[in-house]
This record gives sequence, C-alpha cells and structure tokens, in this order.
Amino acid sequence: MYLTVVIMLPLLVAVLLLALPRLPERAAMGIWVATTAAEVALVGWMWWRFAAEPSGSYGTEFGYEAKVSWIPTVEAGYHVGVDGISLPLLAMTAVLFLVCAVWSLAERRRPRTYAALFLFLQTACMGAFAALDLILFFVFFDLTLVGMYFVIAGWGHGDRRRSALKFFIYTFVGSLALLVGFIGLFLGGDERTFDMVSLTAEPPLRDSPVAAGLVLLAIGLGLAIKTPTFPFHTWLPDAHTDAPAPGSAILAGVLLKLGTYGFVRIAMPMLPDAWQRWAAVVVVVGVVSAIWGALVAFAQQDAKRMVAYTSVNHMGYVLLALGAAGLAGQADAEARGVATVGAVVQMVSHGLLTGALFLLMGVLWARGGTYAFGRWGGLAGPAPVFAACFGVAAFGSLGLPGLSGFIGEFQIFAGSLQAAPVAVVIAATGIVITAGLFLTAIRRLLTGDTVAPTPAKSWGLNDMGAREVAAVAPLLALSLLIGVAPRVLLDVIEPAATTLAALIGG
Amino acid sequence: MSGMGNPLELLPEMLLLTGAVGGLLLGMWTPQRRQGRVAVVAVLLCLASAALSAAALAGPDVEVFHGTWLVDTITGVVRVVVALGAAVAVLLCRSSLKGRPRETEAYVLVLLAAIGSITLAASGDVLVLMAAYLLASIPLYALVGMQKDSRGVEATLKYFLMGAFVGIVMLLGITALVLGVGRSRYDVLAAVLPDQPTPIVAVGVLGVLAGLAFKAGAVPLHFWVPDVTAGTTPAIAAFITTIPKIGALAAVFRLMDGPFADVPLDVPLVVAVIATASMTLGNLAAFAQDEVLRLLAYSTISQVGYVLMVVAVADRTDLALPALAIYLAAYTVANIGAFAAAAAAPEARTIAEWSAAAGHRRWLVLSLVICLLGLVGTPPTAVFVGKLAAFLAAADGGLAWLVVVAAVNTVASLFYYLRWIVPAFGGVGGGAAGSAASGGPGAVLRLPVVVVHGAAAGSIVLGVAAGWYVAGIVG
Amino acid sequence: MEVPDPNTSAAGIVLAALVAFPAASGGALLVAGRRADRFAGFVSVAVAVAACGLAAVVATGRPVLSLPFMAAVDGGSLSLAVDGISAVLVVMVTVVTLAVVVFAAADLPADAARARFFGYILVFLAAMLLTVTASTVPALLIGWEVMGAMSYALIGYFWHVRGKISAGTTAFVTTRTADLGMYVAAGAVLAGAGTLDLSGLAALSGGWADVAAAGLFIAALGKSAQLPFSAWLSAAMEGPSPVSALLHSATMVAAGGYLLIRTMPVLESTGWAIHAAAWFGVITALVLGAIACAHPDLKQALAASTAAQLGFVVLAAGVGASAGGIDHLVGHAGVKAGLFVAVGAWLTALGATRAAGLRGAGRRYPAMGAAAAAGCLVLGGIPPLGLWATKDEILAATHGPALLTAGLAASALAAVYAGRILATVLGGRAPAHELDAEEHGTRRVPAVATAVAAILALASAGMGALALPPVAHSVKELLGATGEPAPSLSSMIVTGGIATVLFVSTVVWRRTVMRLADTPLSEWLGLPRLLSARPVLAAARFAAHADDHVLDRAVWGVAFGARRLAAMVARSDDGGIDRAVWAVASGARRSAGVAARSDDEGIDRAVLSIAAGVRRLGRAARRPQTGLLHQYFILAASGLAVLLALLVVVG
Amino acid sequence: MSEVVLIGLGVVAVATGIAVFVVDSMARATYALLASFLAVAAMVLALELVFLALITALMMVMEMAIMAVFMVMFMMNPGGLMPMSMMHNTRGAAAAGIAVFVLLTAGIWLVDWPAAAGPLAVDPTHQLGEAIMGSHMLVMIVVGLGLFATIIGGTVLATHRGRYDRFGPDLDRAPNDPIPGGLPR
Amino acid sequence: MMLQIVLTVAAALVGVGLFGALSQQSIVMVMMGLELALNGVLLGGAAAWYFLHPSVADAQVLVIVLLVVMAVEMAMGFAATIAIYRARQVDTIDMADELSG
Repeated sequence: MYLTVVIMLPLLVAVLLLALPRLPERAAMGIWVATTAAEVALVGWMWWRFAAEPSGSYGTEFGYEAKVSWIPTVEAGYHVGVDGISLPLLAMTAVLFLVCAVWSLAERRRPRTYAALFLFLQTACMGAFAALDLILFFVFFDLTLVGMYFVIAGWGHGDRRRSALKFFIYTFVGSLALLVGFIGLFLGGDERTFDMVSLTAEPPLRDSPVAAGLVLLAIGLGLAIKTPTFPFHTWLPDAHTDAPAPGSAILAGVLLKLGTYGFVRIAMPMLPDAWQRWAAVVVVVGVVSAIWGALVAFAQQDAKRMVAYTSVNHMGYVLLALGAAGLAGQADAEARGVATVGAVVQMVSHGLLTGALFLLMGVLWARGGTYAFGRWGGLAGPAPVFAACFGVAAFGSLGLPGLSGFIGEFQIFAGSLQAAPVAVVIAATGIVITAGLFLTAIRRLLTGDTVAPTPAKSWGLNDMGAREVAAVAPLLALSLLIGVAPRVLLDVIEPAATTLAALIGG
Repeated sequence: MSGMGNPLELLPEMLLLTGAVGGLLLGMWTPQRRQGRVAVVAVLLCLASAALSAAALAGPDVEVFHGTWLVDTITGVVRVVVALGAAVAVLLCRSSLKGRPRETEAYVLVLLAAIGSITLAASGDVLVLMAAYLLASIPLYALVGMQKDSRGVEATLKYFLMGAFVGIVMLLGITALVLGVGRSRYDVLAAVLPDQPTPIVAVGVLGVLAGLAFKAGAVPLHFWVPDVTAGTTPAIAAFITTIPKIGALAAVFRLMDGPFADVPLDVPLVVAVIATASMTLGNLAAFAQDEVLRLLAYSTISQVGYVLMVVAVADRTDLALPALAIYLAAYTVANIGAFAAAAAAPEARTIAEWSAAAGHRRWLVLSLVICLLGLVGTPPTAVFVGKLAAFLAAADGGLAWLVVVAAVNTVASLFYYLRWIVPAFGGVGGGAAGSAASGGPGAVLRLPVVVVHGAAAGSIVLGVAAGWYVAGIVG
Repeated sequence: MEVPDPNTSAAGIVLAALVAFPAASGGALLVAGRRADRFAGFVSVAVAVAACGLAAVVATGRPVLSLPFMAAVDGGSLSLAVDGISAVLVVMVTVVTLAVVVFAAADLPADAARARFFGYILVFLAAMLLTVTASTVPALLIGWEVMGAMSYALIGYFWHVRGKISAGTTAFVTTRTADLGMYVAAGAVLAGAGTLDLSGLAALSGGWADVAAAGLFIAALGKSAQLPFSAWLSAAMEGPSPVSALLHSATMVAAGGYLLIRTMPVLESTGWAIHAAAWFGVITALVLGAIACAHPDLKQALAASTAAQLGFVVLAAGVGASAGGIDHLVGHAGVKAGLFVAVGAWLTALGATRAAGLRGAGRRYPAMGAAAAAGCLVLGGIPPLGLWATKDEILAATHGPALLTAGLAASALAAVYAGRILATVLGGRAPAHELDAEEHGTRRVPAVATAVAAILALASAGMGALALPPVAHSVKELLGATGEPAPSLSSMIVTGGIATVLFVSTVVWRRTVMRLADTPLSEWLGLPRLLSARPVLAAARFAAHADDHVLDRAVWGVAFGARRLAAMVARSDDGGIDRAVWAVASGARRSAGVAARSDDEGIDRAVLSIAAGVRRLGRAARRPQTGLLHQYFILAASGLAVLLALLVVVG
Repeated sequence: MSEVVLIGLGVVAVATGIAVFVVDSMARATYALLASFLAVAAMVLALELVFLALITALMMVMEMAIMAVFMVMFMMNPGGLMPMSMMHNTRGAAAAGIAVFVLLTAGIWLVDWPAAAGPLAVDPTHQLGEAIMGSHMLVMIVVGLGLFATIIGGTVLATHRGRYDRFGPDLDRAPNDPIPGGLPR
Repeated sequence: MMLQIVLTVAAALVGVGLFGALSQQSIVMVMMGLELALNGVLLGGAAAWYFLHPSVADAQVLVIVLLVVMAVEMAMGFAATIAIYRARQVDTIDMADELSG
C-alpha cells in the first residue's frame, strides 16, 4: 500500500492539477514541486527502513509488496515491490523529478499541463521500476513513452515534432518486441504466469534452448532500443537535442534505465541459461556501444548531442558488465557479482550525472538558444558557477574517482575482466575517449576568450540563478556522496545484485 | 435435443425488436422536429437489453429453438456490447440526423441491424446464420444511403452488390454443407463434417467464412469498407464498422470452435492467413490516407486482423475466449470513440481540416489521443489488454509467427494513427489564439464530443478493469 | 597487518587525517572560491606544515587503516598502510609540498585566483599521499586518478590563456590512457587472486600475472612520463612554475616509479616485465637525457631531465634495486623541485624560460644562482653529492653489459645536461631584448624562493651520505631491502669520475653543446606526435558520419519511405488498370531516381531496397481499391480462390 | 424418364441463362432469365418438391414482371428494341465463370456421393411445414425480421417523399401529393 | 449419377451467373447475374434434399432461405438502383467510382 501511494501520488496530483481549472499557474507549479519533494521524502523513508533491515534479506525477497489480480486468466496483476536493485533507481527517479520540477519553475508555456504531464511521467517511471509483473512493467514502460512523446512534442524546440515522432516510433518498436518476448516467457513457463517473482523462482524455457534464445532475442531487442545500444541508438540524439532540458534529463536519467533495468530484472533472472549462452553477444554489443558512443560523441559539434551520445557509451558499460556477469563459464560468482553491482551503480550514477549535464545544457539554451560549440566560449569568466558545475559533472561523467561514475565503472571493469578480458580492454579505451571529449568540451565552452551567441549578449550573460543551482547542485552533491561514501548505495545494491549474478550458472 | 426451450431467453433481442417496431410506430405519429423521442425510446430499450444480457451472463449456457440459438458467453458478450454500441450509435445518429425526415427510420434500422448482429453470434445453425446475415446486412444498405447524396448512394450500391455477391458465395458454402451433412445445426456439423469428402468441406467452410469475412470486413472481402465508410456519415460509419463486425467475428469464433474444429483441413491456417492479410493490407493502405474516415476504415480492417488471430486458435487454447471477449469490447469502445471524433466535425474530411476545426479543443484532442492510442494498443487502454490476450492466445495456439506479424503491424499502424494525433495535438499547442475556432470548416458538434470523452474514459476503465471484466464473463 | 581494529587506534586516525585533512581543506578552498583568495596561501602553508607533522607521526607509527568502500570482495575497502617505502615517501611528499607551497605563496600574483590554486594543490597532496599509502587497488586508483585530474586543473590554471587548457588536456588524456593499465590490473588481480588487495598481486600466477604486470607497467610508464608517453610532460610545462616543481618533478611523476618498485614481485613473477622495465627505463634515460641536453628552453630541458632521471628509478625497479630506486626518487625530488623553483622564480623576475633569456640569471641574482648551481651539481651526479650515490646504488644492481653500458651512458648524459644548465645560468648576462619573452617580469626574486631552492638543493646534496655503507645499510633496513647489492668503491669512483669530467667539459665547451638545440632533439624528437588525438578524431568523425548517414537513415528510410512513396503513388494512381501500369513504370523510375540520389548521400543500398519494398507494398495495398465494383468482384473471387487452394492443398 | 426430363430442363436452364448475357436488349434478357428460372422451377418440381417449385415459379414470374416494368420506367431502351451491349472485361469474366464452373464440377464428380439417407418423405410439404414450425422456426423468425428490414430499408432508399412531405412536418395537414390518391393516415 | 448431373447444371448456372455479374455494366444486369447464380444454388439445395437427405427438411428450409434471399436482394437492389439513379442519373457500376483509394 505504501509503495502504491508512492507510485500513484504523482498521477493523482496530475489529475487534480488538470481538474482544477481555477488554479493559478504559480500554485500549480508549487504543488508540483511539493509533490515531487514528498515523493523524495517517501522514497527516502523507504531507503532508511531498508538500510535498517539486516543486510542480505533483500537478495531475493521484496519489500513493500502489494499484489492485486488484474487479468486473472493470464495471471497478470498489479504486483509491485522493492528490492536492492529497484530501490536505488526509485530514489534516483524521485530526485531527478524533484530537480526537474525545481528547474521548471520558470516554465511559461502552459505550465499546468506541463506539470501534470511530468507528474504522469513520474508515476509511469516509478511504476516501471517497482513493477513485479511483466504486464504491469510493460504498461508503465509504454506510458513513459507516451508521456515523453508529449513532453518533447509539446515543449521541445527545433524540429521537435519529428524528433518526438522518431523517438515514439522507434521505442514503440522496442516495446512491442518486448511484449512478444513477455508472451514467450508466459507460454514457456509451467505455471503460465506473468508474475516476475514466480518466473524468477522457476525460470521458464529451461529445456528448450532455441525458444529461450528467441525469447531473449525479442526481449533483448526491446530493451536494447530503449537502453539504447548500438545500432539502435539513433533516436537518442535527436530526441535529446529537441527536448526541453528537464525532458532530456528525465529521458536520459530515468527512461534509459528502464532498458538496462529490464535486463537486470527480467532478461537475466528469467532466462539465466539463455543469458549465459548468449552473454558473449551482449558483451560485444556493450563494447561496441561503449566505443561507438564515445567516438561519435567526440565528433559532435553540438554540446547537447555530445552529452546524448555519451549515454550510449555509458550504457554500453552496463551491458558489458551484465554480459560478463552471464559468462559463468569463464568467471567465478564473486567477480560476476562485482560486475553486476557495478552495472547497477552505473545506472544510478549515470542518472544523476547525465541529468545534471542536461540541465546544464538547458542553461546554455536559456541564455543563447543554441548548443553549438562554435557559438560559446570562455564561459568560466562570466559564469564561474556554471563552469564549476559543468566541470564537476563532466569529470564525474568521465569517471573521476571521488564521484559516482568511478564507483560504477571501476567495478564494471574489475568485475568483467575475468570473464571477458579482451572486451574489457577494448571497452576501457572508451573512458579515455570520454575523458578527451569532456575535456575538449570544457576547453571549448569554458576557456579561452569569452564568446556568446547574439541573444545572450543582448540579454547579458548571467551566471546560473538560484533556481538553476538548486536544481543542479543536489545531483552533483549526490554524485559526490556516492563517490566518496559508496557504501550508502552499495549496502543496498550488493545483496540483490550478487544474488542475481549467482543465479546465472547456478 | 433440447426442444424449443424457453423463448424468453431471447428477451434482450425482443427488447431491441420492441424498440424497432415501437420506434417505427411512434415515429409515424411524431412531428418531424420531435423525433428525438424515438431516439430516447431506442436508447432506453438498448440499455435495458444490455442490462438484461449482462444479468443473463451469469446464468448457465442454454439452447433455445432446438439448438439453433445458443445463449452462452459469446452470445452474452456480443449482446451487451452490441446493445451498448447500438445505443451510442443512436446518439451519434441523432447528432447528424436531427430533424431529418428519415430520422425515425434510421433508429429502427440501427436496432434491426443490431438484432442481426447478435443473431450472427448466437446462431447455432447455418441457416439461421444465413438469415442473420441478411438481417445484419439489409438495414445497413439503407443506412449508408440514408442521406441520398451522391457519395452515399454510391456507397450503398457498392455495399449492396458486394453483399449480394458474397451472399451467393455463402449460400454456396451452406449448400455444400447441407449436401454433405444434410443437416444445418452446428452440433451435427461438428460431429459429421470431419468425415465428409474434402471438396465439400472445403467449399462449405470457405463459403461460410467468406460470408462472415465480408461482414467483418476482412481481406479479401474488405473492398466495401473504405468506400462505404467514406461515402456515408461518420455516425453511420461508426456503426457499420463496429457492430456487425462484432457479430460476424463472434460467429466465426463459434464456428472455429465447433463445426470447423475437427475437419481434416487446416482451417486455422486459412484464418491466420486472412488475419495476416487483413492487418497488413489495412495498415499499408492506411499509410498515405489523408481522409479521416478512409484512414479509420483501413484501421478497422487491420483491427479485424488482430481479432482473427484469436479466432484462428479458437479451439486450440483456453485463452482464446477471454481474448475474444476483451478484444471485441475494447475494439468497440475505441473504434466508436475515434469515429465519434470524426463525427464531431462532420464537415471536415481530411485530417488537416479536422485539426483546423477541432484541434483547439484540448479535451477533445486528449480523448481522441486516448482512443487512437487505444487502437494502437497502448496501455492501459482496453485494446492493449485485448491485444495482449490475443497475442497470448495466438502464441499459445501455435501461431507464434502470427504474433510477430501482428507486432510488426502494430508498429506500422502507429504511423498513421500518429498522422492524425500529431496535427491534432499540434492544434492544441499552436492554436492558443483560438483562430481556428471561428474560421474553421464547420462547427464541432456537442453530442459526438461527449461520446468521444465517454469512449476515452471507457477505454481506460475497461483496460484497468479488464481483469474483473474477463473474470466476470468467463470465470 | 594483524593490528586489532586499526581504524579506531590513534595512529589510524592520524593516517586518515593525513589524507583527509588536506583533501577537506583543499575542497573548502575550492568551494569558497575567490572569497578565500586573501588567506589561501596562509591556510595552505599551515595545512602543509600540519601534514608534515602528521607524516612524521605516521612514518614512525606505521599504522594501517581500512574503511569499507567498494565491492563486497576482499580488498574492496579503502585501505591505507604505511611501510618503509611509504614512510619515506610520505615524508618526502609533504616536505616538498610544504616547500613548494611556501614558494608559490610568494610567487603567485596577489590578484590571481589563489584559493583555486591552493585548493587544487592541497587536493593533489591528499591524492598523492593516498597513492603512496594505499594498500588496496581502489585506494590506489583513487589517488592515482585524482592526481591526474588535479594536474590537469593546475596546468590549465590560467584557463583564459589560449593553449594552457589544451596542454592540460594532453597531459590528462595521456596519463589516463596509461591508467587503463591500472583498471586492467585491478580486474586481473580480482580475477586471479579473488581480492583487490595489493598484496594479492604477489599471489598471481600465469596469465593473470602477465595481465596485471602489463597493466601496472603501462600505468607507471604513463605517470612517470617514460617512453612512449614522455611528451605529456613537455606539455605540462605550460603550467605555473610551482606546479612544475611539485607535480612534474617531485611527486606525481614519481608515482610511476614508486608503483613499479611497490609491485616488483608481480613484475618478477612474469619474467618478462622486469626486463621490460629495465630497458624502458634506461632507454628513456638515454633519449630524454639527450633531449635535455639540447632543448633551448630550460623548463623543457628540466622536464626532459625529469623523465630521464625517473628512467633510472624505473631501471631500479627492473633490476630489483628498490632501495636505490627510492633513494634516487627522493634525491631527485629535492633537486628537481629546487631547480624548478629557481627557474620559476627567474621566470617571474625575468619573464623568460629559454636559455637565451636566462643566460646569466645566476649572476643577476647570486643567491638563487648559488642554489641553482648546487642543484646542477647534484643533478649531474657529481660526487659526493646525492644523486651520484643513489644512481650508483641502482647501477650496482644492474647486470648484463648492454644494460650496464646504457645505464652508464645515461648517467653521463645527466652530467652533460646538468653542466649545460649550469653554464647557461652562470654565463654572461643575456641582452635585455631576450627578457620578457614569455611574460612581463617583475625583476625581483623573493628571498623566500631563494631559501626554498637552497634548502631543497642542499637536502638532496646531503643525500650523498648514502655513499657511506652504514648509512646506506640503515636506509635499506628502513625500506626493508637489506639484501640488495651495494656499489663497490671502484665503480663509484668510475661513475663519479666520468660525471665530473663530462660536467666540467660541458661547462667549458658549452657552445658546442648549445648547438644541439638545432637538432630534432629540441622538438622532443617528435614524441608529442605520438600523443596526437588525430587518429581518434578521424575515427570519431567517421563514426559520427556513419551514425547520421547510415544507421539513422537506415531506420528512417524503412519507416518513412513507406508513407512517402505511398502518398506519391497515390497521387499518380487514380484508379484504372491501365493507369496502374503507368504507375508501376513511373514508380520504378522514380525509385531509381531516389536510389541514385540517396546513394550519393551515402545511404545503404540494402536499406533502400527494403524501404522500396515496403513502399511498393503500401502502394499495392491501395491499388485494388479502384472504386470499380466489378474489379472488386474479380479480386474477391480471386482471393477466395487462393484461400480455397490453400485450404485444399495444405489440408 | 425423369432423368431425361431433368437433363433436358437443365440444358434449357443453362442455355437460357447464357442467353441472358448474350441477347442485345434488356427486355430479351429479362425474358431469358425468366425462362431459366422457370426451367429450374420445373427441375425442382421434378425433384418432387412441389411446393417449393410452385413458389419459385410464382415468385420469379412476379419478379421478372417487376423488373420489366422497372426497365420501362427507368432505364433507357424501352421496349428493348434498340440493340446495345454494355459489357466490360468480358474475357476476365468469362474466365472467372468458367473457372468456377470447372472447379465446382470437378468437385461434384470427384466426390463419392453416398446413397440417400432414408426414404423419401411421403409429403415433402408437410415435412417442410413441420420443420418451419418446429426445428427451424428460428430461421423463419429471423427471415421475417429480414423482410421487415427490407420493407423499411427499401422504402427509405427508394422513395424520396415521406410522411413529412405529405402531411407536413407536424403531420397535421392534408396529404399533399403530386398525384392525389395516396393512402390517408 | 443424376445427382451429379443436376449439380453440374447448378454449377453451370452459378458459373454463368458469375460471368454475368462480372461482365455487365448495367446495375440491373449485374443483379440478374447474381440472381441466376442464386438460382443455381437453389437447384443444388433441392438436389441435396432429393438425392441425399430426403428424410430431413433442412435442405428444404435452405431452399426457402434462398428464395427469401433472392427476393430481398432484388428488392434492395431496385431500391439502391433507384436511389443512385435519382441522385446521379447513373445506371452503370462503372460510373459509380467516386469513392476509391
């Protein structure tokens, strides 16, 4: 019940916002921020309770479970719960939505609808992370799609309709592939259920490798598009470029995680044998994504596109780790556990840092209406706060120790090496390219002579205001916290993640 | 042998018939401007019929008229859905026919066609099926051409000639069945047909399938759908593309589950091929459509394809019946909603015109988006649950390839639904000044808008409550 | 290591404070920003003094510390431990830092963003201390990488000056490339030994040992600016002089050598890595020594000589002379920091770093000149001064004629470049127009700077005491390397003699040596080209192009082609069979046209054909809808016939 | 004997059927069609279905009469004197017709037909009556509804004047017919 | 044997009717073709009763249904023809092609 409140509260408020026509716009925004703050508090309480529990009990069990039958003939229902893998993602989601709400306080275009849409999106995202039923997961998964489509199409800029359409169609393809895969899981099991817990306990299709492979292919395709991995990532840069800053932050920070989370929550535990059999392919896809994403990002002339492409790179690492976690023949459970933990940390870390980076891109857009590297320069002078924030976020994103990115990437590399040494060595070159591209970005944007596009000059080139800092700073602070004291996060993740790694080949 | 049974089992149909006859008589003495009272009578009787049917759903399966009328889950679902659909259709017709001389007759014909549709589904005898085919077709011919405008009468003519042609094919099939079996009841057919010579079975099965495929608007007998839909008014189109289809699809389901289940031919494969062809052709043809109604027409063709997935596996899996039940209801709601949106701006023929006329109404657009996304199968709308159930059933019935085809087609369908959603939503975004409100082509009618909202809400409610719905009727 | 609960012991807390205190105060300075400019210098001197004190406590107490940090595996924690080597380095690092901070406080202009500078320096100090005390891979890697990042920030400290940040980028990316080795080594030790503790390295065997050794080796080469990574050190000279003095001579670059000495067991266990280290070290000493002899810019020459001197440390790791290596590291740190302070002070005063401008600088500022001269003597390995003794310790362990010859040649080169520098700064005064080439000079050398340079030079000179066997022995005991060979007296005389002769000759025939400046040596032998990002950029551009034009279009082409052509054909096809024929013809022609155009744009042909196929289907789907009833009849009948055939044939 | 009759009638039915689409006027086509219908009715009679044969014949005669009137009223070529040909796609249609015929015939001759299951009913009409009032009552009910629908639908489509045209929108005035004599209300 | 012959006649009628329905332009003539085909089916129904299943009345009822279909379709056909003729002065199906695509 508690969890249901956490999930549904934003939706409820969204409906309320739309239903009260007399509500002043400012009040609506206030309610939005208050709601998201309440969500953070609610999730925070869950975290606190979770941490208070003796560790290890959440390896396979779920907390805050709620179960209501929905479509009884096919054993699909409203079943939600939280474990060590989903809780951090829920927390990250809540935080990101809070900062996006703060950020959007200055939104002037139909703010009430905007707030309602974001709240709706929040319910969808939280629901997807908490879902313990394949169909429920799919429902929320698809709803995020719808919500984000309208965010981009309605509040984006540039060629926003086209980008939104591309995003929608592309990821819709993915979600349908996912659905086909889910059906395969349903039919393959002895029990005929969509319940994730049951399917994890008794993985279906153990006796039919070909069918399991096909099902994994379908699910993998769907998740790969959402994640996105090479070569299914091309919707990403366009969607980001034309999305509003909070939309980008949510898209990259939260929605992409749905893909990787799906791998962790569905593909791996429910098809352990097939995952093991095809793990090499996952590793290759991860490595190619990491390198390709980094290279393409390096060549971008547009700062936001660059940030977008680095997501491909970072998600490539996650896939690498998850693939390596599946190579049970080559590595012991301990190393694979480290890799899995790293993958989950990387998801959280990427959410925080990329969210911050996209909001910072929003600072550029708000000042000058362009993200082009060529139009900006020397911003460290007039905008030191922006420069500092961007620097921290960039270094975090390139994996500097002390920030969260390192915690994820180090464990990914260290844990995966035993299983896939060559792949890790190749993928690790990605962190050099990432370093190069972020430092290049810093050089172009922040240093040298101060350059700014015409509109910014005429308005005066202000540094980040209090609202913007209030939105970005918490993300960076959390990243720093995780980087310095990762146990806060790892204590929650490790039991569940290592159990998962042990499940494969076990 | 059940004998005559209790004719009162047909009370829901009798109510509808009462509505038809009573409405006609009432209309005879009703002034032109006040024919709304006929609509009220019709709607009330539809609702009563639906309520009665819903109550009867809980009861046991019974046979009436010597097994030629079957009251069971399929019949029950179709009864409820058709009666409610007919009520909505009457409302929609009211908005476009208000005060016309033939208004009363339109309601009467709607009710008669509804009875025909239910009869298709409830029939337990191929001869009754044929008669139901007639009853479900003839009122529609008249309804299509009601306005007597150039496009309408052309549509009537095409619909009628196509129907007559297919009627012959169907009769040919029934004759073949009777030649072989000598009897027309389903249970006898189910028992004897498997032993009959292949040519007889093949012609018989295909003939009957052809007739029902025509009513359902499935390939290769779909040609009437776009022309008729585009030729008539949106309100009538909503009715024609929804209600008879439900009856026909339910009838095919019943046949696949009974008489055709054990024949030595691969009938499910043929149905699957029809399903594939329908969804694919419908989607492809809709791609470049600019006319709202034609687009929706093709969309209904493809939707029929999805239902036929379920039909194909009718006797192979227990999942088929719930899938059919939920999909039919879901499809009805979403499709009526979409057509009602078209009916809200009857003057607008193309998508652009529609967006100009109604795009500034944000709630209308929102509901339309829900209905269209519902047709795509986006959760949590009802069609999503239906599609899910259909996919499951088909996969469980050994037609996994069909599931893949259907998934691909669903993606393809997104393209043209978005072709309407995007400009409509753009109207919300861009038309803040409300310039389109005054200068647009034609006003927006109130009643259809209400129907759109109702459909949108219904789609979501049905989607969320799908479990209880299915459990209530199947469980 | 079996200390009961080390975390709560007083010594453990001191160790934690040693790292955390500079880090925290540095972070505070950075956050405070320009508001803290005025007292930043003072604060950082105080912190450095405190660090020195803490270091002394730690060096004697030898505490260990373990904080839970990362993975749930053994060694995932953040563990620090102080053994002999660490004790020496901890003291060395804090002392040199204190000296440099004092110098910087005097050298840095008052209006500069001092808080930022000192903040970076203090964070760097913390990272360096973490590196030398780390006993687990995560701890090591944190120090290692943060060090690199601070180096970047400090090199690019004057961000508004074009080129500074680029130089920092080069330095950081280069060292990070090498750092990949560390990541790989971490994975290898986890895979091979199931732990992330550095002690696990010794337990490795077989392939994982090779992988770990290779990774660590590459990481060390990068950090210590050994070949082939040397050139980043040249770029790093763009940074302020105190930075060069601290990071790029005394501390950060030393970390590579330190790491190799630390991990000698695993290098040895592979068999090949130990030889590779010896040869890479000695070749670096030779090549970079030659560059140091030739480079007309004194700062650059000092940088090259740094790499060359560290080559000896790497050689020491390769030949198993850990004590010699550490001694050399420490000695070199002192002397090189002193020399950089001198050159930095002159840069501030005279505005020049090139030999032409610095000629006679020692005569202008005699005190500083004396300190620099002392430094040069030490650097040149003149007996009985510091580096002479330490270098001999390394050479004593060197076996094999080739390696030994190369080592001797390298030490001879050291005498040459040291002599050249001495000759330059003590030569005739440079004409006024050569001054202020780099920046506007203040013509003033603060006494503090002179004192710092002198102290550092004298300290390292004093390390000549190591030539005395008892001293050397006690140091070896301290470092736990008692078994290592000591140099024989004769060899020490030989090396000292060679060095002295060459040093003096260079000073005498300095013009001949100066001519080397016209050779490619003055451009670092093209080594910077090795670090060019051009291939990566080219690959990146290719990938980006492919991404936009192949991958994206592929998807888009399939998806939208269908609709577009369907619309196109719909216009041309208004029903009627004969028109349809025309439509097919024109459609095909149009497709061909589209194909030709798109091919120019680089779209994949296969994709196009799929798209065309879908389009054709879309067109075909609506072609039957002619509006002509008799055609509907025919089509329906044909369709039914097909279905009938299907039914009969398949059934 | 009955075989000869049946074959003969069959030939007549088919021949006149073909004639419908060969003759060059609509009137003649109508008569040819009537002839074909009557031949079939006669065949049905030969199959001892007296009642069905009779109503077939009667219905067809009436229908053809109506059709003839219809043509005179509406269509061109009154009296069927002017030769005309309104055909399209003759070849395709012929091919389709022949294909269907061949297909069906092949089926008919391939099937191994069983013997009659049971004796001929003494009174087929009685048997039919029993069925209509018994087991097949529902068929007739639905058919009846169909006819009801046909009446309404046909009227709606075919007439352009309804009660409101005749009696005014409020149904309160005397019939206003172009040709007086329509039914009162 | 006779069964086959009668059925062949029926098939021939269906074939001819189909030919007519496909080849004629005039709406009324198309309807004639359809009626002819129906007539053939009717013959088949009668044959089914006489030769195969004389003991049950189902085939007879089929014939009744066939008759009704013929009548009803004729009626609706005329109505539709009148309607389109009134609206457009059109009496051939080739001219009814406004709706397409």
